Amino acid sequence: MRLVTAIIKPFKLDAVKEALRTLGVQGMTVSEVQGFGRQRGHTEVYRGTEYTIDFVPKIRVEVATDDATAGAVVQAIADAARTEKIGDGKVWVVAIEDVMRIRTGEMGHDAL
Amino acid sequence: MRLVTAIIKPFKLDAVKEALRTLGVQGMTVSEVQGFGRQRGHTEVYRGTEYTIDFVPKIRVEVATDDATAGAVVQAIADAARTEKIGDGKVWVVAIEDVMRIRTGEMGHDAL
Amino acid sequence: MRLVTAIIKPFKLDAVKEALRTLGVQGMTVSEVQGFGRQRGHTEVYRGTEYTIDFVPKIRVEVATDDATAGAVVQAIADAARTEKIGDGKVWVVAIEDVMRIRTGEMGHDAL
Amino acid sequence: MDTGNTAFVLAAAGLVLFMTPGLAFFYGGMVRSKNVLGMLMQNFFAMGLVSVLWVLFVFSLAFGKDAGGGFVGGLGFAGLKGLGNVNLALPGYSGAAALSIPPLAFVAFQLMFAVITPALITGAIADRMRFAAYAVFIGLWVVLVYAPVAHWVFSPTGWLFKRGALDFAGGTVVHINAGIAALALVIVIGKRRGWPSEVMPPHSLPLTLLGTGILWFGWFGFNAGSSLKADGVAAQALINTHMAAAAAMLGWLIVERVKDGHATTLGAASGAVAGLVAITPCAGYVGALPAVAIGGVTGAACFLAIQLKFRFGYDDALDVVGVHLAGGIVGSLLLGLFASKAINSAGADGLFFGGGLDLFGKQLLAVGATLVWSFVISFILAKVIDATIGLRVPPDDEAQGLDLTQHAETGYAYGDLGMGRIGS
Amino acid sequence: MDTGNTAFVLAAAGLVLFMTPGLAFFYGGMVRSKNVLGMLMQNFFAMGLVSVLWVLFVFSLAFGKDAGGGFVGGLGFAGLKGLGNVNLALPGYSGAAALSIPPLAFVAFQLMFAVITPALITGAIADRMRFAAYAVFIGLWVVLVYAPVAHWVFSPTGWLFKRGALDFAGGTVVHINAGIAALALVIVIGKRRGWPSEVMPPHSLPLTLLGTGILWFGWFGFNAGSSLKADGVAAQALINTHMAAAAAMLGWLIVERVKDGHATTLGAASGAVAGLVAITPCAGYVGALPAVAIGGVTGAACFLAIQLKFRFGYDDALDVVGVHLAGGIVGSLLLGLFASKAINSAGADGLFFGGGLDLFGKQLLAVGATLVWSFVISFILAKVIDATIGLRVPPDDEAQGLDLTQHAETGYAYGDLGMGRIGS
Amino acid sequence: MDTGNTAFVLAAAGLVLFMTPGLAFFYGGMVRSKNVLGMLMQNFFAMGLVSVLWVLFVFSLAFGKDAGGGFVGGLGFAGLKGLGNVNLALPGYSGAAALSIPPLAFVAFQLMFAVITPALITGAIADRMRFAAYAVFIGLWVVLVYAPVAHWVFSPTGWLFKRGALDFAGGTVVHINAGIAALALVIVIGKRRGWPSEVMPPHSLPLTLLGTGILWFGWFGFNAGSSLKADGVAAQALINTHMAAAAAMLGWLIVERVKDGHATTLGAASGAVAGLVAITPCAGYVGALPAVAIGGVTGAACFLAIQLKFRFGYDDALDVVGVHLAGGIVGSLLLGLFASKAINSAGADGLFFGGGLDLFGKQLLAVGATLVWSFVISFILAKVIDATIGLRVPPDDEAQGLDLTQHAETGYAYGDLGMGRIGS
Ligand SMILES: Nc1ncnc2c1ncn2[C@@H]1O[C@H](COP(=O)(O)OP(=O)(O)O)[C@@H](O)[C@H]1O
Ligand SMILES: Nc1ncnc2c1ncn2[C@@H]1O[C@H](COP(=O)(O)OP(=O)(O)O)[C@@H](O)[C@H]1O
Ligand SMILES: Nc1ncnc2c1ncn2[C@@H]1O[C@H](COP(=O)(O)OP(=O)(O)O)[C@@H](O)[C@H]1O
Repeated sequence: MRLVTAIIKPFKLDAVKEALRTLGVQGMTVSEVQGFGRQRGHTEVYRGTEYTIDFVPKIRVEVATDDATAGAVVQAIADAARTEKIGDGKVWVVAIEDVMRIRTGEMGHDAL
Repeated sequence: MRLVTAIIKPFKLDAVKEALRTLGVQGMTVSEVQGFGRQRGHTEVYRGTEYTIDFVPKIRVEVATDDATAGAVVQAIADAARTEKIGDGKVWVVAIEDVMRIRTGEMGHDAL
Repeated sequence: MRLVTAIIKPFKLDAVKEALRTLGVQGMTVSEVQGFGRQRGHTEVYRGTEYTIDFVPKIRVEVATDDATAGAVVQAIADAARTEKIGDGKVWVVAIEDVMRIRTGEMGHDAL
Repeated sequence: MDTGNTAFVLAAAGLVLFMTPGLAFFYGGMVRSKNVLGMLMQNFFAMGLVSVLWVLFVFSLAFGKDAGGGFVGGLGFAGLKGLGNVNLALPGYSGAAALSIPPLAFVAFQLMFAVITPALITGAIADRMRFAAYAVFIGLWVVLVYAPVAHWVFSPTGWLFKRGALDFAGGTVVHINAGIAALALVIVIGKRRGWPSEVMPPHSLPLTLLGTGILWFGWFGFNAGSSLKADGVAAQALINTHMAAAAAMLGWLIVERVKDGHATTLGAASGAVAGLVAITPCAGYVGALPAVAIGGVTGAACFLAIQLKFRFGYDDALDVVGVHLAGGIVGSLLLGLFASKAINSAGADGLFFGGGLDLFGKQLLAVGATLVWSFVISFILAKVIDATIGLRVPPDDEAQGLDLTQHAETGYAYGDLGMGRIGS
Repeated sequence: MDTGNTAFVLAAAGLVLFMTPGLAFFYGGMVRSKNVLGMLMQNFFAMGLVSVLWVLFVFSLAFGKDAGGGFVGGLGFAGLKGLGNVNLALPGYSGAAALSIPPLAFVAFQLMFAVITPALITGAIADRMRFAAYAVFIGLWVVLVYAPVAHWVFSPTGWLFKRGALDFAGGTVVHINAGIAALALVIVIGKRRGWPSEVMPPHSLPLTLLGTGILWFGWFGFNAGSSLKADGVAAQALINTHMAAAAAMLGWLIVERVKDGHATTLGAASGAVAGLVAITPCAGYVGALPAVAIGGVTGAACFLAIQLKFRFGYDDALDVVGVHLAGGIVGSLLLGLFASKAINSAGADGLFFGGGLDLFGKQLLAVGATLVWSFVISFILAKVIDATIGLRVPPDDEAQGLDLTQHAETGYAYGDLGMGRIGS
Repeated sequence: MDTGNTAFVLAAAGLVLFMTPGLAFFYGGMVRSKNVLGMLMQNFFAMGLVSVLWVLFVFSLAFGKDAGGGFVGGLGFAGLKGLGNVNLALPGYSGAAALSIPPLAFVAFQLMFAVITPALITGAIADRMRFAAYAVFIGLWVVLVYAPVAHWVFSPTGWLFKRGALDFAGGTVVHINAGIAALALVIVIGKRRGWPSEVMPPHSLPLTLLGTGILWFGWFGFNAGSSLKADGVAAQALINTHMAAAAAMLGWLIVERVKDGHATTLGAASGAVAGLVAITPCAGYVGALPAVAIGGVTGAACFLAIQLKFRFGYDDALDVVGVHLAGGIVGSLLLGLFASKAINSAGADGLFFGGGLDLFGKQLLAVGATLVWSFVISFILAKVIDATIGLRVPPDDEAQGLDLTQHAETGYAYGDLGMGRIGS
């Protein structure tokens, strides 16, 4: 099994979600993160003092999936999240030894 | 070493924490996430416009552990988090090459 | 490729970020988490009722990196985050099969 | 008509109106964020429903021509009939008690009291009551409980007023009345799931402190305005109100610091409100130093009173019983000791000012009568509504929170997760 | 000079001033958190810019000696010249209408109306207007639109006033005026990116309810203060204001509950404000039961009116058109039915009180004149500013939010991520 | 007794009371979220402690029969003895200056000034002061600093008053007094850890803007109420107060925009408050256009003044020195130029109105005397408390925040992490 993790731009979440849905992915977990990278942050000014914020709000999307579909998942996410502007983010894949669905105790493929 | 990651229902966090404690787990890291899956979200209405929210608040629990105890950790989390209602969540296990305790620089088992 | 994940004290984030920068790391992803471990939490009192909070605010730092630099990244983070007080946190390393830069579709090293 | 008094009472009416949102924030900050809208809604809704009922006929029940026995007013003023005439004298408000303001100013001022009194109850039943059941309950409650008790005590033709029981601005009518009704309601509706073992911390103490500030500010209108004149009594009432709040804050914080080791902001807020409650019946009848004493005693007493719910196992979520019932009783009875005709000739002398126990006895009677009537009717109302509509939300709804389940809204959306879709 | 009336009007001026921050929070809570400061800033800035213009010459345009035809005042009072003299009689305020307050009290009271009127527009153009363009727009708007319309309707020397059109506190001058200007502006500036397909939920309904509470409270000063005396009319206006808000809240919630299945807190807030809008022109001219009727009708009507933007595709972001324009028209016209000289001899009798359609016709004229003038000038202003400075922020700035791009600030920083560095 | 004036002063007292919560939110929004309760608590606590001390004996020190030399009042009014008598004339308030309100109304109004003045200091020592040390400091400070200075300047029997120094509502007594005390305290307590290198952004600008709105609203009571009559001077003071705030907002924003490229909401709020500070001593003595000038100058001046702390390295966390001290001095001295007897016959003519430098000299004296006395005593107090109780929290507590370490509470709990257990 594989765990696909993607860091995307927040406003792309819906597009990514729909892309995964159409791919038949049944579930995913998302969270708010802050990214540092090529994309510049922004500056703020409070009473004359300038602050530079290097981090940019991003969304992390995690999808546990079969080895077989992992590649398709990566591709679907990337295609949906791409704006071709700096800061589109990353996708990486990690091997997972096993998954369990807590409710039923099912393991592996059936747990997804 | 193994990294056990669980996505659970928020109100189950205390039960899971206690279960892990009794198992002798010394530490864990938790965070707020949003889950998409079989469990339906909810709808909101603002001035006559209906919004559907597909995501459900969940908690991610991460435990770095020895290979030996990994199975027990998965089981303990699953048992504590189970309500047998849709949305109980997932647990997955990933191999980690090494862990360091920042304070001491200890590696591997001693770092936990 | 490797994914280095570190759990650090929030006020150490800037130091860690700078350390990674000097190491030539081009990007990272951070998020707010809550940690449970040897470091004690705190208690709160509301209208005479005492609550104990076992969790401590932490920051998770994630860096995808080459196998070659992974060790240096771990060391740099640990050195920058160390206060030698309980609660400094952990760093762990996981193998990642591949990384993609969403914007360009580049894979592996070029994606970082 | 006196323009100064009219300006004063109209401004006071505005201040008392502002107290209900203040109460909403005071309570709203104390609940968990999934229930904040449920709490705010219950309070704002009272401003809607109770106001309409008031002009339709509840004012008339409270201040209309006595229907007999000083128990309730007649329906002569239903729809505020005839009250537009600025020279009309309201029943009992004649001679020395004659009003120098337009009757509608009095109607508006009293209306705001009728709005906030049932709203006080919301703190006790937080996080678990069905909105529909709440709406029905307060609608019936203002008619069957608030109106008669207001008539007994506030109307010069009421039986307790005639007996000489004193209540300057609503210790019995407002605070004891709402506090004991809250107790009846929590007994019937039962505990929040997980109480008392589960942690239910306030989600926003700044919101609670905002409410406290608004309440303190508005209470000047509540108490000083009850003089119905911009005179020395009003000035005395205003400074007493402030001093009782201040002293009660200190009293609460001291006990808290001694017992728990910390002086908390929630304690400061709670103490101040307790002092405001206790001084309400006394405001225009006592001096400034007695006001400090009443406040100090109440602050400490209420801190102890809120612990009773654990002893007796009733889930008075935000301590309406501990603060409003306990504080209202303390204030109404201490008035029997501290009242002085030197401060207000229309008042009486309490035990410490040569009046013996006479006034104290009358105060006891007023407190007792209010407790019995309000508890019994409120309990019956709660039982009837529970048996019909049902008082309580289903367990799953309670777990998910009132905001989503009762109002299909969420209180806050700070994050970046734009997670919704239009349409269902 | 009457001290009671002076105290009343000065207090009312304070209450109306407080409404603009209230409006800022009412609107601010409804936008997404990335735009909250942009919204608050637009409102607070109106308190700065409009006030300065007012004393410099706008007051004079509105209430100065008529420059001819009852269309606009002259510049005699520029810089408030001579208004320090407490015995000065303002043009038209003589005889029965003579003021018993210092002219500066009147200037201050009216100033607050001039501040909040353009501020009302901010709700419609939320999330996309350049701050500089906004500043220029409202500056010109108070001069070219607000001042003349205020002169027509409020000044006893204005042509609509002379014709007998009634507007107690600003149904035409404030609400229709701002509402139709908002429509003109949204037509020119266009829709928010993503509207209506993208979800844009309120980021903090407690903030919106705070604004609602402040508005309700302040509106007592707005309407009752417009009597300029602490008298029976003021008392009537105050209770009417409250009753319309209460009834409109209920009206909105009932329709909402029937249509969508839930009574929402945003609905309660929106309904209350709609009622306050509708009663504004009527406050001192109708009785309490008509006020309830006006409120109830408006609450339901505005709930339906806000759906029109989807039909016609204009992005009135926070429903300024649906609430202020619609509510203002409903109120101004219903006054033609419900007005009664029995309530206020300075008023008139509407259709239901034996006055026939005469008043209704005058109300129609006032509404129509305001609609035309305000729409045309506002539309031209918007076009000119768009062609010069540019009304709208660039798409990327709109995506990032007004807080960062217009003001280099973020509204909230709750987290532990101390992510900044000093210096750039 | 005049009911209009009494209604006015009582309402003003309420408005000034409301300013302290307003100040709490203004400051509270600017600190990091881990310190928000610490800030709110310090301000609310002043409402408790200072009020009790005031009635016990501090009012008497400030306004009691002069104990000699116009330096301080005697203890004759301790416990407000005899002040219940509405016909009592307070020392010096006779003849033209005779009060037409109950003495207790005056006591209550002045009480609110005594509460907010030490509260102003909290902004400077934000995030690092022990709560116990704070409590002791302000308790002693109102006795040793506030009471005498109030006597000098406000009491007609005070030495500076007798010399003809003017301070309509507290430029010296309130703002310079608190501002210079804040400077003394920050010098003794030292910088926040990490200042100025570490980023410490405001955690909630909407909260700060809420405070700003409340302060602006309340300041009408502060300044107009200081006329103690609902008359033309009160009207002038009210409009001046508003104009100075408005103009200072614009002044600050313009300089900010030029220097930093953005007009910020925090700048709008800061500028408005600076203008309110500067107009405080002038409110009833100058015309509306001078008020605009005073505001505009102050807005720009204070923006520059807040940069001084970086030059000189004192950590005036939220710019109490830059806004209240600087603004207070600017206003008190500009009064020497802009005062005009044509506006207020009880005042004087400044340089620009034919009065020469006479008044300016008196203003300089009042400013100087206040600066010296307040700085010296405050500095000694701070040193003594530091040597005994200790002014400052331990470094770890400062890192964790005042909310948890001083009050065992957290400001906000929005998340889903129900992470606590009952009991320790
Ligand atoms: N080496 C890395 N490890 C983890 N996350 C990274 C890494 N590099 C970039 N990211 C994440 O990807 C986001 C986008 O990267 P960035 O360099 O800004 O643009 P791009 O992806 O277009 O090259 C960053 O904000 C960060 O969250
Ligand atoms: N394929 C997946 N990858 C990552 N997280 C998942 C996946 N499927 C489900 N989840 C997480 O598990 C949660 C519960 O899953 P759901 O399908 O709703 O119920 P159940 O676990 O009972 O089947 C989801 O909310 C989501 O957070
Ligand atoms: N086994 C574990 N798995 C995951 N996270 C852990 C584990 N142990 C500790 N942590 C994280 O590391 C943080 C610090 O650990 P703690 O035991 O408190 O101190 P130290 O790292 O100095 O031993 C914890 O707050 C938690 O977030």
